[in-house]
Amino acid sequence: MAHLELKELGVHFGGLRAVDGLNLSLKFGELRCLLGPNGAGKSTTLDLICGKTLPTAGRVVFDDRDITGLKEYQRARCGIGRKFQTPAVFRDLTVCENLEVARSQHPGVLSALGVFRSRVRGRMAEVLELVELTGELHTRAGNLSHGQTQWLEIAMLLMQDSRLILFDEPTAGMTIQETHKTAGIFNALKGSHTMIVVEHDMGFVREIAETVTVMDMGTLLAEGSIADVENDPAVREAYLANGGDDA
Amino acid sequence: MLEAQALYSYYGKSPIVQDVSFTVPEGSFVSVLGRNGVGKTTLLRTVMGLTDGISGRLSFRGEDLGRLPTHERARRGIGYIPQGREVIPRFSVRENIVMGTYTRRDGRRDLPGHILELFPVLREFLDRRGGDLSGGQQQQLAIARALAMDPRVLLLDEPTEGIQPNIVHEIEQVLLRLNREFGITVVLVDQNIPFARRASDHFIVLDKGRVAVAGHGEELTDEVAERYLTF
Amino acid sequence: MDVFFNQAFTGLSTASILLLVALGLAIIYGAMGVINLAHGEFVMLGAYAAWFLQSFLGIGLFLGLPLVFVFVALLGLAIERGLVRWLYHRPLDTILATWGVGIVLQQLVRMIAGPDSRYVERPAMLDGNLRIADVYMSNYRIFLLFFSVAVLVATWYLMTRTEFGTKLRAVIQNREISECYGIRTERVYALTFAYGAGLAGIAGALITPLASVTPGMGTNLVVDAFLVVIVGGVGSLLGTAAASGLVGEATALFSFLLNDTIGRVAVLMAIIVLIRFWPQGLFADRIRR
Amino acid sequence: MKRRNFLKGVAAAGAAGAAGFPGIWIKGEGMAHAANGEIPVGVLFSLTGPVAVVESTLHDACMLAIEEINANGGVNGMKLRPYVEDPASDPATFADRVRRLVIRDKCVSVFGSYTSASRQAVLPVVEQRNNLYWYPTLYEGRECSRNVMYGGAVPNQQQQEFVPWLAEKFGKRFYLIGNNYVYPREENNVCKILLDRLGGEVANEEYVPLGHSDFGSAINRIRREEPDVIFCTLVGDSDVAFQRQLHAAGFDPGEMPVASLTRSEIEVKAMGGEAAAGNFSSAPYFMAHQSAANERFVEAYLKRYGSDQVTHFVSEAAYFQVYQFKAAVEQLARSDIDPISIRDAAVGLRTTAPQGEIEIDPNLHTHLWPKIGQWQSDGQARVLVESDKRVAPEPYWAYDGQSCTAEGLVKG
Amino acid sequence: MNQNFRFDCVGYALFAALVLLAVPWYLSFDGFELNTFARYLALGMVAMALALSWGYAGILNLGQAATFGIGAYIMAMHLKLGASAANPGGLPDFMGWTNVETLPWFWVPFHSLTVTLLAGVLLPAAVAGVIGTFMFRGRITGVFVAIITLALLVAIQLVFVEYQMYTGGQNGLTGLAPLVLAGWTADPYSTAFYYFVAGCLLVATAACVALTRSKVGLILRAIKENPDRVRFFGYHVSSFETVVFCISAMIAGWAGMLYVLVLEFASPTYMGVPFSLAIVIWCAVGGRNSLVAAALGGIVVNILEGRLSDLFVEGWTLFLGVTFILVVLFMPDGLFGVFRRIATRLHERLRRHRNSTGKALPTGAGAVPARAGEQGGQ
Repeated sequence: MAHLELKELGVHFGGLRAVDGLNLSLKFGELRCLLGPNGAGKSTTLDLICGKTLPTAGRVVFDDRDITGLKEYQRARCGIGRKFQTPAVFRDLTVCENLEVARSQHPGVLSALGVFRSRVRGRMAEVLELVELTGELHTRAGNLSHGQTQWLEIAMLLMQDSRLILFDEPTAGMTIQETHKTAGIFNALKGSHTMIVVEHDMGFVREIAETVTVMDMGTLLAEGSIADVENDPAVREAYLANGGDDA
Repeated sequence: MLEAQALYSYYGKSPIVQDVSFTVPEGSFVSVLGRNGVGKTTLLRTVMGLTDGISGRLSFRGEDLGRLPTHERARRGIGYIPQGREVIPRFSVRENIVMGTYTRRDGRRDLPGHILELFPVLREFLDRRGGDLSGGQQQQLAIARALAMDPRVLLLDEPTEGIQPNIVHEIEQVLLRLNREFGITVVLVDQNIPFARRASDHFIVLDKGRVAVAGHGEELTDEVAERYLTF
Repeated sequence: MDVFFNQAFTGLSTASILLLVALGLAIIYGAMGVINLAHGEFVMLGAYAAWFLQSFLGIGLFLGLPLVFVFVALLGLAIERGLVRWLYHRPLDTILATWGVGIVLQQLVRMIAGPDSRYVERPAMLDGNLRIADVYMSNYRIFLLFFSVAVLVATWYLMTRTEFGTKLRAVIQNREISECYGIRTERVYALTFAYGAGLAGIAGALITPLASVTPGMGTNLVVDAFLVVIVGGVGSLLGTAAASGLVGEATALFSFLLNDTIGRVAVLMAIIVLIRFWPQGLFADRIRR
Repeated sequence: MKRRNFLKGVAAAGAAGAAGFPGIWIKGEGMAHAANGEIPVGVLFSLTGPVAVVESTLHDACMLAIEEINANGGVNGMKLRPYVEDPASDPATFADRVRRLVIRDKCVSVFGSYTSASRQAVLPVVEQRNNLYWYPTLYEGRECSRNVMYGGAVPNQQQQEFVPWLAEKFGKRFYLIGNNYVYPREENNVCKILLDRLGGEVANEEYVPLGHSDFGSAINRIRREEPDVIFCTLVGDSDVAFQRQLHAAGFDPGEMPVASLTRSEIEVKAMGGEAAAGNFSSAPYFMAHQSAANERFVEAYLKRYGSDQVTHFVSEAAYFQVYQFKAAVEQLARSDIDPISIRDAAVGLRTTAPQGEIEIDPNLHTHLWPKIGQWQSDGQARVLVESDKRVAPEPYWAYDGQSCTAEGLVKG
Repeated sequence: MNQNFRFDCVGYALFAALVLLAVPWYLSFDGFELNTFARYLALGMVAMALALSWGYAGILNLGQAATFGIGAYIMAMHLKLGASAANPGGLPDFMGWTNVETLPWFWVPFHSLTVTLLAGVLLPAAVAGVIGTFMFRGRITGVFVAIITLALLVAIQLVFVEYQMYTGGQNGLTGLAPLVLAGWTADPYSTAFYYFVAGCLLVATAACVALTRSKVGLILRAIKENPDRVRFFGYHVSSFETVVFCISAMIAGWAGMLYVLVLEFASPTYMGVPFSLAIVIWCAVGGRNSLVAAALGGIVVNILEGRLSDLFVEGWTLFLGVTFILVVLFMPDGLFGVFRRIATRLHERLRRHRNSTGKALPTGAGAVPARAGEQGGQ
């Protein structure tokens, strides 16, 4: 039973076909890594799934429901969360406030009117512990280090508790230890959450990947285990030939 | 020719580059390496005067750069090719290149012929808008624009990022030619270790805003790469 | 039929005045994102400068124009150097600061030149009408029309065909890179602001034969001019011109069909709808970056 | 530098600054009216904002009269003490400033304002506090407050002779154009009644927003309608812009004159004599009026404020109202000086104004000398017709069965 | 945040004490002075309403005066009907002048005080709701919001002036009856009336503070910073923006009603561009990021204006203009920013003092909160 299905998805900006007839299918609880050279359409694919960009062709089916026409907030309510490439935390809000914003189980205006600041407990305490930000609870997010900001955004996605989470380069700017720990979290989330991870760090990919999808020029180039993909000549040509030799 | 001593550079109050010292000899090819977010880009921007403030000493051909505004630094012959190319999207290719000549002291505003020789593809597109070019072409345009100012040193920030492999190769060849044939000093920020190894006279590896290792090109060993550059 | 042409000419005439006033604003806003609420006061200063030249030095309107331009441009330069340049990174704050500037300029003029309204003589050669069948066109309005087009063309030439213009366009699109290529962006900004102010001054001088010169005369103009700039699209001279034409003709049409007040309301509503659906303006330059 | 209190103000600010925060509210000391041998009066004309163009001249005329009176020994040996406020052309500020004058400064009268809107804004305070407001401006009538001394003309005083005269000389087809507020509408109501009686017609009636300055469309309509007379109740900047554009469009006042109720020397000065020449205004006073009193007034005014200034029918009223006030107060004992006694003493008073000998009606309006003037290219009017008698003010002239009397509005 | 919260609470308490105790005492319960100050309070209230949308959600509404004016006219209509009861047909005098025969239908409901009070806040909210939905659904932001609201303001004012037979035109609505509220007649010069206005201001402040402290406030701040990101958490951004826009309009309408009671007339200048821009200025001077500061901004600027105009009858606007320029240049967060910086610094010093005498805490513990106060505005 597919949890998320992309059918012949395509979008073009002006003359450029950013994504072109992409088919993709994910099972519930699966972690999928999306690889490909820059400009291959990986981030655009995530944009299409979360609704930031509307496709010019094809359909997005989530939980057997066609969500192609839904707006981003509606998709978020369906259970799709997204982490952006450049950390998009709210810099003027404290860590705690960022997490409160992310906890969006009741996203309506009226229901939000009745909610006042609550104590740090339950899920929030857990998440803070996990990303080691407990001590920074009242720090303004803008004053966090780069790595901490990435963690905070991951924490926000955990607070949001979506069933499908899209990660765009989650480990950019992290130290080796942080990256390793992130991999641990991802592995723990497998099974209960479906995840799509766009990542360049092959070491990280190796730590977490089950199935890997490689894209190039907006289309699917190869799919399979990491070993399969690495030995695929087309992949080597398009991707690994460029940046792969320094990984 | 370009020298830094105990250089700190700030965004707001936080120092991004800390206690960095290096020397770039005239005519050399220097690679600056390091993981994402360690301050490589900031280092180049510091040289151009695009950060909020510095302390320590930064000099170019014996002249203190610290107090000079950015456009004066450009006039001293420092050509900067930023990350993401940043060609002017609504300018034609010609206008983009001519823009480089605004720093020239001789007041000439014509398209230097050797530039179009280096990048034949630009000759075809002279009247197209910069924003309509492909990534690789934009990168070539960005280099051409910097060359139009007749620079003494080129600062390049990840010129091969996100560019097709065949064009990457072309660009690398051009950089080598510029350095070897035209005698232009090159400071290159890049992730591509094999090329850095091949091309560089010197290399600097940054980590958390500080110089982790520095040395001659051949000293860029696998061990160094493993330690500071892989993930 | 003659009603139609008369009204169409009226619309064009309104448009030409709007264009004269809006052009300087469009340049300043397009180049720096500065919402200059003191623009109306620049117009007013231009009018007062023309009055001063005529009544104290005996210099006629046309001869005085270059002087008016230089005077208001210098004042604009001073304001840019002294105030506006500190606010480039806080665009909404420029609204407040320039509003303060407007108050100060109005009051200064009131204290120096007195609060009464002043009068500038129309050049005698532009008296009378051009009459084609039953269509009457006031010579002065015809002149204004051509003059505003000339100013538009001159500005367009300056922006696209001169080195200063190229530098300005470079700065608009990427300030940092321009700086890295030896362009003194501060100076480009200052000169642009001065030029925009100077244009406002010319606009002020030229509307004197059609309106009264008072310290508060600019206040009404600035709102309309702003709407024109936004409708036209930021940074597009052609857009500003087209939007002036559109607003001018629409005003003429609605005030003919309804009345001047409701006509203005209708135009405002139309502008609101335009901005809502085309916030980038009618002639925004769309490009992938 | 025309405004002379400026430096004084700076010094005062320094002093207040030194006194610190408590200086922000200076409280009235419960001072009785006319204490210390001074009679406190309010002077409430806008010195800033759009209406300042006219109101600053009213301020000047009013202050001139006060200075003259004080220089000549005051009123029964007491000096007038003017409290000057700047209501900045804004009705809300008018309301605020008149409170200061009436309540805080305990003025026995307030001289002020030009627009109907600002008069309306001060009325609640003046009426509740039973103070006296001296309003020098021509206005639309239909008002009968017992706390306002109306020094300007009401519609019947401006139009009764003017409209028939125009109809006879130029024709009976009028084009009515005015700013969009109560005064032009009311004047036009009166004009329509008069035209109706004469068998004339209205070609069109149109109103533009205050401050409107683009009359292209209106001029096209006028050209199409070809009326005999353009009957104009535009005020201030609108009037100036209208006349200048009409002139630029080449209209000939000999064939189609503009007949204005609002245009005075000050507007003509702003539009330039050339543009105004040949058109007509009806007013009780023109600067060029020949009389000894006017000669003195004009001479004193120009001497005080500069030879490039003009006097006009509102500033004349602002001037003579102070003398009316003086004449009324002179009849009162020192202990009786309060607004209502002043009002009662003023009724029936005759004083010599620059326009002629005027009289205060029991309904608190003024009997005036209507005149018809034709504008000349030197910016002055030539008085063509002069009423041979004082015309009584009838603020409800157009409304049968209503009249303003000493008891207030009487209906039936 | 805890420190900020404490700072805020002290601020609220001081503000309430100032308005309820210090001012009336300082003014010796003098009717005129209290009336003048009640006017400042009403103006402070509308400045606070603007801070709610501008400071918390980044919606710069240059047309705030429109909703203020609508509230004012609604109150004035009720009072005008009260004053016109004796006229034939209960027709307000100005309608008679413009030959209106019967009371227009949209005047009729305002005979009822309840309807008036409700409409005074709900109608502005409805107008804001319509225009807000229209704008925010199209993801209009920043300067475009400013321009649209400004254009709307001009249009609304023109309509009010044009339909003189229904609105009194340029003169506005004058000759009003006093408000009678549950048997109490509002005398604008009484101490009771002052407390009534002050009470309204404090209640409105409390309501707004509650709003900003609720999750809605939090989400609004998030929207101000990055609306796109908020959408991906499942929030319908435009409805949040519309709601705060409406609430801001309600407070403004409420302030408008009070303003009419204070000044005893309604004028179309209440919806004028100069007035609307003045509100923005008050907000900026006080500090747009704090409700109480914005209200104080409105009060302080108006005191200043009143005082300056007393001192320099002819040059006061000059000083006012210079003041604004200086505030914008040197106090981007308004007076509030200055106060907060001082408070933070004092707090720091206090804490350092305590730390050096008491048990040692890890060094640098104070570094982060110190910076929290210096965040920029937009």
